[in-house]
Amino acid sequence: PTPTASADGGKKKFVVGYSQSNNAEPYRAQLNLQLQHFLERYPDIELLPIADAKQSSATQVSQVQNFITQKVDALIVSPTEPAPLTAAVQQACDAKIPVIILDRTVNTDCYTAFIGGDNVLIGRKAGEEAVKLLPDGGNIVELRGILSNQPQIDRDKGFREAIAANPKIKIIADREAKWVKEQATPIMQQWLAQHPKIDLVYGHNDPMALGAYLAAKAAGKAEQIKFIGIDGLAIPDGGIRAVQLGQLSATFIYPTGAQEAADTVNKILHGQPVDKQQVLGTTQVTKDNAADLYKQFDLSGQN
Amino acid sequence: MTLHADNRMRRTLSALGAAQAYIGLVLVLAVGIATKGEMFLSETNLTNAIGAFASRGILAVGVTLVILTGGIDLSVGSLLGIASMTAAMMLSEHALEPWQIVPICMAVGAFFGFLNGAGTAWLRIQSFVVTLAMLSVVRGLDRQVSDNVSVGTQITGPDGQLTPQAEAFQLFGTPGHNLFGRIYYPVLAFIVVCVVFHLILTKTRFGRHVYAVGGNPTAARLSGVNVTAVTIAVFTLSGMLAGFAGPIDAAYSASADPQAGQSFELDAIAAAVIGGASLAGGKGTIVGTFVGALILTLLDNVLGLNAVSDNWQLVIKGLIVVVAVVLQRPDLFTFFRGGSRS
Amino acid sequence: MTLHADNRMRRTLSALGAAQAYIGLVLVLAVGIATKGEMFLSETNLTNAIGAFASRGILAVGVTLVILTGGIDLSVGSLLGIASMTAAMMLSEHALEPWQIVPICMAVGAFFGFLNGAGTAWLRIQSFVVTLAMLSVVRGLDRQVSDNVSVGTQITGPDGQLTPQAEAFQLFGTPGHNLFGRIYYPVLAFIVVCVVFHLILTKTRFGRHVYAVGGNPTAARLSGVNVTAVTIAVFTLSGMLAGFAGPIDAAYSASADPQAGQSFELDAIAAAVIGGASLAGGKGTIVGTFVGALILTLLDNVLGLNAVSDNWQLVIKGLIVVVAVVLQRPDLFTFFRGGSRS
Amino acid sequence: MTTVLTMRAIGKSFPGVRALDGVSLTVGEGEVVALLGENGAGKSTLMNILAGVFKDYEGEIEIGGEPARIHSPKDAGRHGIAMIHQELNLVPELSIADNIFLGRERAILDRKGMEARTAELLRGLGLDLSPRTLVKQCKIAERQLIEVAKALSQNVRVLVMDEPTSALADAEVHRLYEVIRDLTGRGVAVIYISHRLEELEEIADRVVVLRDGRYVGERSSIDRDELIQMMVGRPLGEMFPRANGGSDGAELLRVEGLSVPAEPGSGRTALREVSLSVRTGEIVGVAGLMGAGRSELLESIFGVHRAAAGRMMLGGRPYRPRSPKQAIARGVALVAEDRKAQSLVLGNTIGFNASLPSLKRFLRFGVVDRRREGAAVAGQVRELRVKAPGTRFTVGNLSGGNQQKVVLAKWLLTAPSLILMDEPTRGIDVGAKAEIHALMSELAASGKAVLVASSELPELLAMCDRILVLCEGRITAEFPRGQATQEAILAAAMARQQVTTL
Ligand SMILES: Nc1ncnc2c1ncn2[C@@H]1O[C@H](COP(=O)(O)OP(=O)(O)OP(=O)(O)O)[C@@H](O)[C@H]1O
Ligand SMILES: Nc1ncnc2c1ncn2[C@@H]1O[C@H](COP(=O)(O)OP(=O)(O)OP(=O)(O)O)[C@@H](O)[C@H]1O
Ligand SMILES: [Mg+2]
Ligand SMILES: [Mg+2]
Repeated sequence: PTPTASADGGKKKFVVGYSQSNNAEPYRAQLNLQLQHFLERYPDIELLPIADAKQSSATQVSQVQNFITQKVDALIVSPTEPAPLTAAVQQACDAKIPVIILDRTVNTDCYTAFIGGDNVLIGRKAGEEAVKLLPDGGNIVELRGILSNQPQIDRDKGFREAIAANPKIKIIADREAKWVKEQATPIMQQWLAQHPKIDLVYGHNDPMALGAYLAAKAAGKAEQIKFIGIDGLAIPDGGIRAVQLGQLSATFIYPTGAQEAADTVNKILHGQPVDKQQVLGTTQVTKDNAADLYKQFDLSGQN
Repeated sequence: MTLHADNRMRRTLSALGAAQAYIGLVLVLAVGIATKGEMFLSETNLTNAIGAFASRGILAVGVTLVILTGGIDLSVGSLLGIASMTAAMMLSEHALEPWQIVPICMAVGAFFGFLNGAGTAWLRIQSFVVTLAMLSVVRGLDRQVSDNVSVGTQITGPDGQLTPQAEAFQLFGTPGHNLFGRIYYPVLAFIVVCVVFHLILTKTRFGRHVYAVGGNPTAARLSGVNVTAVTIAVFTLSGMLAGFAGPIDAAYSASADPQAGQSFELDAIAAAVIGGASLAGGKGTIVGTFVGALILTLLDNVLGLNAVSDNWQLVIKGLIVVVAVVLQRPDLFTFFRGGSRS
Repeated sequence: MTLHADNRMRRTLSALGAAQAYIGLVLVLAVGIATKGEMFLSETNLTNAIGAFASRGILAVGVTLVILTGGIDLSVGSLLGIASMTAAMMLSEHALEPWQIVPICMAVGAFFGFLNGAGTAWLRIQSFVVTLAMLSVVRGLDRQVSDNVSVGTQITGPDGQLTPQAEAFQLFGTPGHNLFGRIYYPVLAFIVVCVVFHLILTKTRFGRHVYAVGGNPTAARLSGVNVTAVTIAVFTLSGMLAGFAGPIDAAYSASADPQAGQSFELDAIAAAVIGGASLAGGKGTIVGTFVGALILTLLDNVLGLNAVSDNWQLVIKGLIVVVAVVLQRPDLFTFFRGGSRS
Repeated sequence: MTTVLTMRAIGKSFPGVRALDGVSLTVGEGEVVALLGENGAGKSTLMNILAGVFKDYEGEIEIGGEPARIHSPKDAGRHGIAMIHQELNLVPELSIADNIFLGRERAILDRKGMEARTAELLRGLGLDLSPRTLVKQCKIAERQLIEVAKALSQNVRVLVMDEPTSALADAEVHRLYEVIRDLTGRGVAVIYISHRLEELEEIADRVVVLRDGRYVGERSSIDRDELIQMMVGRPLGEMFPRANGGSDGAELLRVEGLSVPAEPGSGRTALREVSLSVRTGEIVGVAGLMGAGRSELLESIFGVHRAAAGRMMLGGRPYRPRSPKQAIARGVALVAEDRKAQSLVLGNTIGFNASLPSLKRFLRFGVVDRRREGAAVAGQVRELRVKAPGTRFTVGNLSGGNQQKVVLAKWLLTAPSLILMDEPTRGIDVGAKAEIHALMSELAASGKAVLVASSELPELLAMCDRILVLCEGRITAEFPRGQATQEAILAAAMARQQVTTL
């Protein structure tokens, strides 16, 4: 493709549209921030203001359609759910707009690149860490994300696979806390009242793990219990800091893929080949590497 | 001033008043045209914009009926959800034809709607409570039957191609699939629903009774209107329409998510209320609701096309809704002449 | 029957009727005790359960005021959100003392609440629309100021210890932090708010005016009630209470999330309505709202303690709410004796 | 004469109230039977049973000799019973035509037919309104006539009219008589409830008297004193007890050149350069036809409407009320025309309503002193003889007349110096009416000023020291006591001015 005229006139720029499923999740806010940051390296690419679908697939479909209408040069979509976005992505593809799918898949092959983490893998890593933390076995409680969300399903699946390694490890309770810290706290309070022995809390994201931590700390049991989260955001209120502070035993960085996305967009726009499937690994955050990782991913000073 | 002239003026004023009901919409359209011109006005864009809202628009029609009787229906989002799940399951597990799926979904919606009506009319619980409870109950059932897993509608046969049923089902609203290659079904369905219920409300006995029950239930009862039956009927119809919107939503998303329709009720009620329906009952029209729905969806569209940042979108959307409602007040002129307050 | 006996019977009946308002609560308590006994009744459990709902309970009190005047306030969740964000930012960026933070948050809430009231009373837009718009506007502002990132309240100084302000801030509701080692602030705050507003509604002229405005605004105005002022006041108070609840919510999760408070308005309205408030205005009490809030939160607690699956929780919760409301009807006996319908 | 309707041993109880006990009633073809009784005697309840308002009651009903089971308004309609209810029952947001045919429409509306028939009915009642006019735009009197039209539109055998004239002035009342005579001529039985005895003389063939929910007796010849004795169970003194008029008190209220614009669509009359004065100790009446602007005048003095021009003085000081609140603070009270819509919070108690404007009096440290409040309310309620089980009784369940007394109690508790009364005796029984008249006299005697608008000319003539006549928002005449006659007042009330402006 050739660059179209940009709003500030003069130099030609590529216009990129980006639809994010929900800006208000810290992880996604971080992804947005990073993407903006990494795209700044390419002066001939202009990122339109990020469209926030606010968790609504219908909104996101029309956002994608809007971008098609505006004839953007490339499209980045971070889908709310796989299926609903499929048709819209197909439409973009039919309109010959290259599409990069971030984080969650769609049910069509008609996209240019997928960049995302592997939630089953991350779940498995978390499970392995749990096995390591509980060598003599023990009782685990699991705080789930919204039950129908694919990451929830995958993070649960990988985790259960991994802890099967030690039959003395049992998940004694699990409930949906909808990814929300505030919902995790009372659930954990109830578990503490019901189960005299809880050895480890597995939260599908850091906020839920931290919500449980608050409850355990209040009950004076934070020391006996290990907490594992996922996401590892480099924000003051995020998981990396929580590991540093010893609140979480470990968290796993759910890669935003922002840097990869920026590079991929650039390559696509300049006609260079890209990998269609870019599955990203994860990094375990421990007390030892937390400070470094925080520095590495902290963007607060850069925007 | 002669009586004649007075009459003429009054008629002009009232025509103006009627046109004024659309000022909010005109405003949004004007901004859209001014900022994005052809792109905004293109058939594709408008179809996309209205299509995205169509299922909520259909809910809004049902909710309008309920609001007209002085009730409220918070369960429509959940009912849409379970209907969309029903549709997806009928398609994937029983390979039913689309024309078989729609009546089943409508029956499912109508059933729960009937329960809403029964709770309101027979148990005489405030409809807010009944339908809030129904919102929760139906969502729970929806999640239970689906096992918390979303069910896709793009069912492929052994040959790797979509089954004929799944192929046909796409016409219910999967973006890019049009009837006769041109007509986008959700938009058509929304418009047809509006027309049908507009006619029901304005031309039939039932319509008059709906207004009467909302405007003055005692008077309605004393005039021989079966208030209980009307109440149950509007909730059932609202549920039925939510059931009708279910397959559209499923086709639009090419899947039924156990969370589908969540908080749609707020959009639906907002469309009705922006269109002039009074939550006190007895006041409102389908035309108004249609206009309200258009305002909401086109506003989203215009802000999106203009790439307004989403945080500011929330702010601007809220402000414009208020402005639109103020401009649409029938008594705008007298109001700003500083008329007395009652 | 002699007049005497009749009187006595009537008194008994009315006492029974008053107790009956709590049947829903008694039911939930009974199930809790029957299934979980001591564990359910333990001070810790009850404190935890009520503490988790306290901020929504406080919203419910404000919403009750608004509902009593015949309005509705959908913005309280967003107002709580921005107040909690304000609290967290005041703490993290300006290191203000808790006792400075609370009035600031209340002022922020009251400001937006005032705008709600002004829109309702001066522009005479339905409060549903005004507050729905405010819900959107304030959420947008909240997200904008926070840059969509949650802000923690556990601020550490250079020594790695919590700052004195952050330490003190925890007393607002971080689990495990009690006043005088015993009293959990959110529960205390909720109860105090209930008592204060119960007294305001029952003992003061303003309280009477609130009921009058909701019961018949025209009659209220002709009786010398400043309907506009009362309307603005209730919305302002509701906003102020949401502002008051903000720091509690922030302390509870030790952080302010840009999404905090989302859909709390539904819980708050539900508490009021389950407690007997009528959305038509003029009917409802703070005691009722308190009972409604307890029903909601203890129900959650009982279901959770009994490890009911998440999906069935939704179903059962909906059903029990309906049952509770039916049992609490003041005219339950006459109703089931097949009394007249009005 | 064949009997059309028989009601036998009818009884009805409400929680705490035995409203009817063993009442029987028969009505013949083409007969007009009047029901008479004090407020709360059970007249409306009896008729509501006939109209199917209540599901349960004791006793039997026969129509045309056949037993009839009437448990819903539909049942009543099937038996050819139509009722004009005491409290107007129209749907404000619907048009006149829609209201008239409500409950009896065809499945698919026949708009044309409905509107044509409505226009015909309205014309028959002398109403110059389009059938498409929304009821909310109509005035009270118009609404009352619309109710009549609605009843007439049905194929009735028995027509019940519960105080159909309470908001009507003489001219309309006479039109209604014509309609009734026309109906009875065609064999329709009419049951007519009114507190205006002179109406009964004119229209009723027979009067049935109820007292405390029981049948007391009936008379075919109408002898007022006897009827009153039957109603109240004791002889009543003079009907209009105001001895001699005239007051030489100081001028309390002075209105000069008051003009108040009408809002389009509100159905209100504009006031044009109204001037008047009221002295302490004086009762001044305001007469006029329907829509003359009487209510508008009283409401404007009470600060409900904003004046465009003019000056007012109250107690020698300038008076520019911008709200009822300010008017009340200056010692003005308004007993409004429509008690249900304008005066009472129907869902609340007598006590709540009665003390609402005077709460300030009962404040102690910012808190309402319930004891003092309760005592004051109870005292006032007792003085006005409100028939209710207690002050915590819900106002909406009181009979109409007793509701009106609660309104009066409420204003008396504010200890006003100027009392504006808009149709103060509307729907009030003779006994209570006499009490209210006595009260007015007493108020005047105690140095208060009273400005009263009424559609009952005899009332004005007997009670007032002076009578002002309004026509189309202007004062067209003023008569001192003694010089006023019905004829003179009517002439002034119809003195339409040629519209020259604009
Ligand atoms: N719904 C109700 N609930 C309780 N009491 C009622 C109800 N309706 C009427 N009553 C009571 O029944 C009695 C008879 O009332 P009704 O309205 O029949 O009197 P009425 O003769 O029509 O009086 P009025 O001349 O004032 O209209 C009154 O004491 C009244 O308070
Ligand atoms: N907001 C309103 N909407 C509709 N009608 C109103 C409104 N306010 C007042 N009215 C009507 O306007 C009338 C005011 O009466 P107006 O002063 O014009 O005549 P009036 O001389 O008092 O006549 P009458 O009392 O016999 O009806 C009232 O009857 C009332 O029903
Ligand atoms: Mg009566
Ligand atoms: Mg009047």
